[in-house]
Amino acid sequence: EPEIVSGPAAEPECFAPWAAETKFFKFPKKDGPYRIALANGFIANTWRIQMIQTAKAYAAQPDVAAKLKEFKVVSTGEDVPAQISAINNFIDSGYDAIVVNAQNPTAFGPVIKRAKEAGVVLVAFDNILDTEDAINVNVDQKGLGVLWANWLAKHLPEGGKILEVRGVAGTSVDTDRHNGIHETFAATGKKWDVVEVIGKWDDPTAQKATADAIAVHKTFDGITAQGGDTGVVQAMIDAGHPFVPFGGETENGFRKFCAKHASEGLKCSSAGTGPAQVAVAIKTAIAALEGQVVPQSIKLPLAIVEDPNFKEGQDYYPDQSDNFFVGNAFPTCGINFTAQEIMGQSKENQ
Amino acid sequence: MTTAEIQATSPLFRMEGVSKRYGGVRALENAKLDVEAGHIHAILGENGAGKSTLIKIMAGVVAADEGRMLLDGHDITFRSPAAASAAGIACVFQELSLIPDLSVADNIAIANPPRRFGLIDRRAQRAIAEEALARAGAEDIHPRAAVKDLPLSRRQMVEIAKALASKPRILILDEATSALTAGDVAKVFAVLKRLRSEGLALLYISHRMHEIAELADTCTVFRNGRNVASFRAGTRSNSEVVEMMIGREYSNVFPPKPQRAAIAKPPRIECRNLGWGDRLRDVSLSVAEGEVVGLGGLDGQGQRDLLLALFGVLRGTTGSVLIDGAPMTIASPAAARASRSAMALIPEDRKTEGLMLPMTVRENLSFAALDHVARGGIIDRAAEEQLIDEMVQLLAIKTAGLDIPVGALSGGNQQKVVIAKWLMRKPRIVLLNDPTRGIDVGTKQEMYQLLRRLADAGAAILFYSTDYDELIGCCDRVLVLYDGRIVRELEGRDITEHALIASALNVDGGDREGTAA
Amino acid sequence: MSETSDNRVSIRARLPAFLRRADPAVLTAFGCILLLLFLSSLYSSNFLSLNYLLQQLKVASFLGVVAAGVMVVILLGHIDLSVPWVMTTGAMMACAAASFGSVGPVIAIPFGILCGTAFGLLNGFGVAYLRIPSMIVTLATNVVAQGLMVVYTGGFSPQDSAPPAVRWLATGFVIPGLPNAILVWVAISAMMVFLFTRTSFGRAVYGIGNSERAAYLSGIDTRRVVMIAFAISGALSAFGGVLLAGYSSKAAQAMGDAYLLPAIAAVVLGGTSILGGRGSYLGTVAGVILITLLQSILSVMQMPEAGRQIVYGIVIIVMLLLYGRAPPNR
Amino acid sequence: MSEWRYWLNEQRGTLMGLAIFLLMFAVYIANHPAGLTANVAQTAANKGVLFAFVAMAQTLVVITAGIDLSVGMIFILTNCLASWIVVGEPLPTALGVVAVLAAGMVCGAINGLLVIYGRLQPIVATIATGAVYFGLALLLRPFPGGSVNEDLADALTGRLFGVIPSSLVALAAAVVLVWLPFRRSRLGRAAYAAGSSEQAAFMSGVPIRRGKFAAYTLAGLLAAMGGLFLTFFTYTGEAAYASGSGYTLWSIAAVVLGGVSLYGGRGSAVGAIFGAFAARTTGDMLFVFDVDPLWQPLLQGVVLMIAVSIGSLALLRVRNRLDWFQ
Ligand SMILES: Nc1ncnc2c1ncn2[C@@H]1O[C@H](COP(=O)(O)OP(=O)(O)OP(=O)(O)O)[C@@H](O)[C@H]1O
Ligand SMILES: Nc1ncnc2c1ncn2[C@@H]1O[C@H](COP(=O)(O)OP(=O)(O)OP(=O)(O)O)[C@@H](O)[C@H]1O
Ligand SMILES: [Mg+2]
Ligand SMILES: [Mg+2]
Repeated sequence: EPEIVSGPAAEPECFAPWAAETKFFKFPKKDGPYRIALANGFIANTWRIQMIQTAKAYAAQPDVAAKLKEFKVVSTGEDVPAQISAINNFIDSGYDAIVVNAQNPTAFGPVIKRAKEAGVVLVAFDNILDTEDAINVNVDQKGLGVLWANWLAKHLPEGGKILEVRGVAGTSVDTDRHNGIHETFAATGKKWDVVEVIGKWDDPTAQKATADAIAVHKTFDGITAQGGDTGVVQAMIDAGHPFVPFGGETENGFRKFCAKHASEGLKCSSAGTGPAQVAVAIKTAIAALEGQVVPQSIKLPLAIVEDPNFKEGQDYYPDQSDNFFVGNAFPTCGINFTAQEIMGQSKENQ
Repeated sequence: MTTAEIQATSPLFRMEGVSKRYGGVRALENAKLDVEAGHIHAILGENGAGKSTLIKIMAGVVAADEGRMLLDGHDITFRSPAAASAAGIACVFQELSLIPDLSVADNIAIANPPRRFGLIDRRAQRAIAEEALARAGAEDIHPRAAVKDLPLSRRQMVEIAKALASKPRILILDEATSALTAGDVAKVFAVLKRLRSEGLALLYISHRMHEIAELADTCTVFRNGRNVASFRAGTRSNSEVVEMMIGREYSNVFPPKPQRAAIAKPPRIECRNLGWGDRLRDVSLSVAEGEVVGLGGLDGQGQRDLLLALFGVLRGTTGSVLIDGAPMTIASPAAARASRSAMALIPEDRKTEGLMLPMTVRENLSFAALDHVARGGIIDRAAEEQLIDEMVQLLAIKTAGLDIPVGALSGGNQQKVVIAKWLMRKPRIVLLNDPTRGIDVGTKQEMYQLLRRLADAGAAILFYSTDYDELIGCCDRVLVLYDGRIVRELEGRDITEHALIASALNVDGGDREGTAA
Repeated sequence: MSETSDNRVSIRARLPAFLRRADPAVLTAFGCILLLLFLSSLYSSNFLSLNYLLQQLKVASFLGVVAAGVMVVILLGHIDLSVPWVMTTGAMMACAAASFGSVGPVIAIPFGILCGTAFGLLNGFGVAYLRIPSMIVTLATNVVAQGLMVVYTGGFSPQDSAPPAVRWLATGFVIPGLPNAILVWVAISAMMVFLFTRTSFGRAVYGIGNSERAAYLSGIDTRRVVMIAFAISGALSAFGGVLLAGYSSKAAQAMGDAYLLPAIAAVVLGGTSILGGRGSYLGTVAGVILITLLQSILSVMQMPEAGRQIVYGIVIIVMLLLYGRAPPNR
Repeated sequence: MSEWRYWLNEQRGTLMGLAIFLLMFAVYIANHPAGLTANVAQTAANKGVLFAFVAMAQTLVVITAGIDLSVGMIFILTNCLASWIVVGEPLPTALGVVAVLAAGMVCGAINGLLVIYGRLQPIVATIATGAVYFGLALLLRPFPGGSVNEDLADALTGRLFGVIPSSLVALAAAVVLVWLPFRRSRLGRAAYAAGSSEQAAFMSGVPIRRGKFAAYTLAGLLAAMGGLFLTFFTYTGEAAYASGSGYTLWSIAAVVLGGVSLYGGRGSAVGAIFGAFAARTTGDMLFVFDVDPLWQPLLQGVVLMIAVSIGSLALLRVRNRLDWFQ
């Protein structure tokens, strides 16, 4: 359906192509207002809840709302077939665009085919789709691993003993980040002794695993964790482990710790992509429907904050929840949600 | 009879030196048994004598520790009930072996269902079932009915039909008639006699002496797991046999009844126009303190429902219940138990309704009386211990200890535990739902005396039994039920077997109450 | 058809009295704990350090508190699948209550437990009064609790950092060197032992587990007992969640997910029959320690997740084959 | 009672499941923006069929008064396996399918052996084997990927004659080829008997062990069919723990909705299929009703709660309180 054109995209700073060879799409222009659906999978964690709140907030912004006839969100849980079916249903019900946070990158082949046939714009974000036929709003997961490993290598020029707290086994995000870390370490040519434990992106689990690892291995020279980082730091504090360089995610609680203990040696690199990326995905979908040129694969900037740049009220929020994901600004796209906007969004409903 | 005579010289089936121990309990010790074709062989013995164990070994349900079995003179061992069944041994077990969720037909053909193309042929199965039911004289049972929907007596008939359906050479009945009514018993007896004449070997276990007298050719008595004697039927008197069973003298089964003329005591429990769907209609009765009132009639005429209704188990009853003259609504056994007169119900099936088999004797005994020995929900162990000791003494419960599972006791002693657990509460209204089923004569005798002692101590007793002798021997009055209605009240000398049977069948004066109600 | 074989009897006869009385399952479970520690010490002697062991006990106490509740329900012959989100609810509600003005910190813990109790009562009502199989009511309750927590987190700008009292309860020290969480677990264990062995309620639980019909006909209000048992399970799940929140200094979505199957496995490894009516509390303690140690050791040994799952499964099977078998049929 | 009343009595659970499903599906379709088009039917069928296989598998075990908490993991394991071997030319594909089904049967058989010969309680035994099966799945697929013969996949998830979802046909084939013969066989009867009363079945000389073993093994087979379908539906394999345990737990809900007694001895896999479709429809309701996304999980919980409570209406008819206790 879409025409393959050459770049650049309509808003080149926001819709940055993933790589030099990335194709650009130009969909036939449709008249608004549009019906857009968000097919989410799992919902019961803070990231996803925040993402949905952001999506609603974005869709409610006056200039966006003017372009939308309907914005519908369905969360289908962990089950991939249920999510596929939801997308099928959206296609059959005549939605113009479907935004999806895919439970599994490789499972959507048939549905992508159907969307294409039906002329529905499919935009994937966060957990993207393994395809050239849908638009991906991409986070460089492997690049994140590379970034963390580089951060540690910078602070430990001679190598050292590293604790790596991994995510949920069997997922591509975990694998990509893990590979990024290890390839980068290997490239330094130094001696790295990496102890891997599984934290499942969950604070208590990560904390327990870290505490056990510290009890048995005594000390580490550096730590990298891809989720549950607040728990990891908590375990260090509980065990009296000296603060060491840390490459981790963007939880508010983690950044609070980073800011507080930086002087004691907790030198952090906190990077990731906040749930606000859903807004970029919606923006992309609208742009595509309006017939603008968009890249098939969009590279999202990482929200990176590194020691010593943690700023209160901007990079972290002392009185917000630890579980809150910071890094919700995509200035190039004109998207900047503050914590209050997202979490306090329905405060007036109380 | 010629075949039977020829085979009499070398028995069809023989057991020698068979022993079986359960932990420390010797269930069987060096037992022997000869089973002959064309004979009905009765096995007698008090509760726990090892009768059921013996036949379970024969049927391949339990493996013997030692000893041998011979079929047609050849050594044989059964690895499973299926093997025994294949060898032509069919058994009606004391604990019914029907599968509740399957239909009657499925159950009857369970061991070896007819098959077509490898799958069960339900048409053929149904034919088999209908034939077997007819043979057992239970045509009234629909082969498609689910077993769990049938009353106990019907289930026992199905069980018998199931045993017949396998066309056995040896048929074993372990207290197969204990839940049957007189009418069914007569039908079953006719069948058994016919089978005998067809050359089958039958083993018959029962605690009812008159049944044995009517049926048996040979009798073997067991006591404490050993054979005591084998003799031709009719060569010993009843009391001789009973003495062999219990190992002591036996007399005065029933305690004397008090003179009733003087009784003008107020009713302790009274019900007026009690109704429950079409199962109980307009039942009015009263039981005074010191009185033992029997419930008679064919099985399944509402006697059980009446007891359950009084005990607060049934929903949607109509009419009123008065206790000590005051109207009461009893909505649960807990309420019945807690009422001023401390009602107690000795349930029908001790295994599922009376006891928690894996729990210890101690825990079972005090289970219903915990509120008596607990303060604020916390058990006073000393008080508990004292109550338990009292009861064990009072009822002479035979047990290897208080901390063994109650399931390891013999049937009669289990029943004593059920009764003891209620006596602990010192009930003044006692409802008994056929409590002597499958209990040996010795224990029964103790039980009758106990009932009378309770009554003398001021309790009101309502006693349902399927055994007419008991009603005659124990009760001051008997109310006969038919189709959920009290059709006759017998008192004193009027309580005779003839009167009981006649009114049970509702042949005389059954319409006295009128049918227009 | 229970059958005690002769040689087992004679072996037991030779044991000292207190061991003879103990449940063989419990003894085996404790034996397995020692074996596990021995094997792990071959990998690193740090596994035997007091520090490591205390930490395991601390972490085990969260599971221990949850498993105590699950055990009550399992003894009834039921099961509680609502553990994960009732735990989460307890934790989140305790943290939420903490920010509720000046009374907040005082009512935080009771309020969390209260919310768990409410879900427990819902379960109990479904099981006891509506007579829905527990497996399914508690499953539905779990989904409902999850739904409520999602709504709460999304809609009410959640306060989810653990207040100091909760922190202290889980990680503070009344006795120097001994984390409070362990003391809490010991206290709850003492209460459970008392409940099971010395109260009418405990007897009723065992009785219902063996035969609810017989218990009912014995004049026990079995429905109330079942309902209370589920309420206890809900309360203890929530309390476990509160402790876990204290440990990780905050409450979070899905924090209870990792506790359901281990709690059931711990109870069963401790010799409690999943069919109800049989089991001793000490066994559950053994099971909890065993599971916690096993998980921790596999984690520290850096077994990949696949291997961990396989070893974990096989160890449970082997242990059950050692002592968790039903008696033979004949 | 006349014959059909007995028939009705026997089929009550199944009919109840059918009724619940029809009711929910009717509400769903009535509110669906597209109505009941071939596409919508196909989508609903594909999604339901996967789960129906798992629910059928659970039924077989539940009938024996057991429970299989590893079905979801067998489902995931066979999915991962299929994403390796159900590829290529027709012959290798066919061999792959056979191997996947065989693998499922082996998993089921292991459960059976542990429960029957190991005499372990099914709940815990299958919790443990579920962990093992998931570990194996992770070994096969450390991260999502793989492929499947797409012609076969499209054929089985597409439509016959343009209208009939072929997945439904496959499901019907499984019923006819696996379930009905099992139910009518001596072993199937033994499985029912053992579930209803193991003691009585033993004393009646029923081949309990073989019956139960067959039930567990066939449960593995059906779960593997589900796993195959998952592969056909998604073209890939993924060792997803959460989805494995989700299928396991929801399969229990499905069998209950389908009128299968968790106490064993009663119920039919056909009922469980309806139960599975009904359970799936609870999720679809969220699609057709305009519910705030954050309220969706709660709504689903409430719908499930109501659905499982429907059965307790029968309590109102109970006149003898002893009937409460089964
Ligand atoms: N499964 C068992 N476990 C332990 N002990 C048992 C078991 N079965 C029977 N016994 C014991 O074996 C002895 C013989 O029991 P059995 O059932 O054979 O007696 P019975 O003669 O049939 O008695 P009843 O007339 O009461 O049925 C009893 O003491 C009983 O307690
Ligand atoms: N569960 C059952 N128990 C007892 N009898 C049954 C049962 N089911 C069916 N029957 C009876 O067995 C006979 C065969 O019924 P069944 O339903 O098996 O027929 P069928 O061989 O499947 O043929 P069809 O289904 O074509 O009628 C009928 O007379 C029926 O009433
Ligand atoms: Mg007997
Ligand atoms: Mg038919």
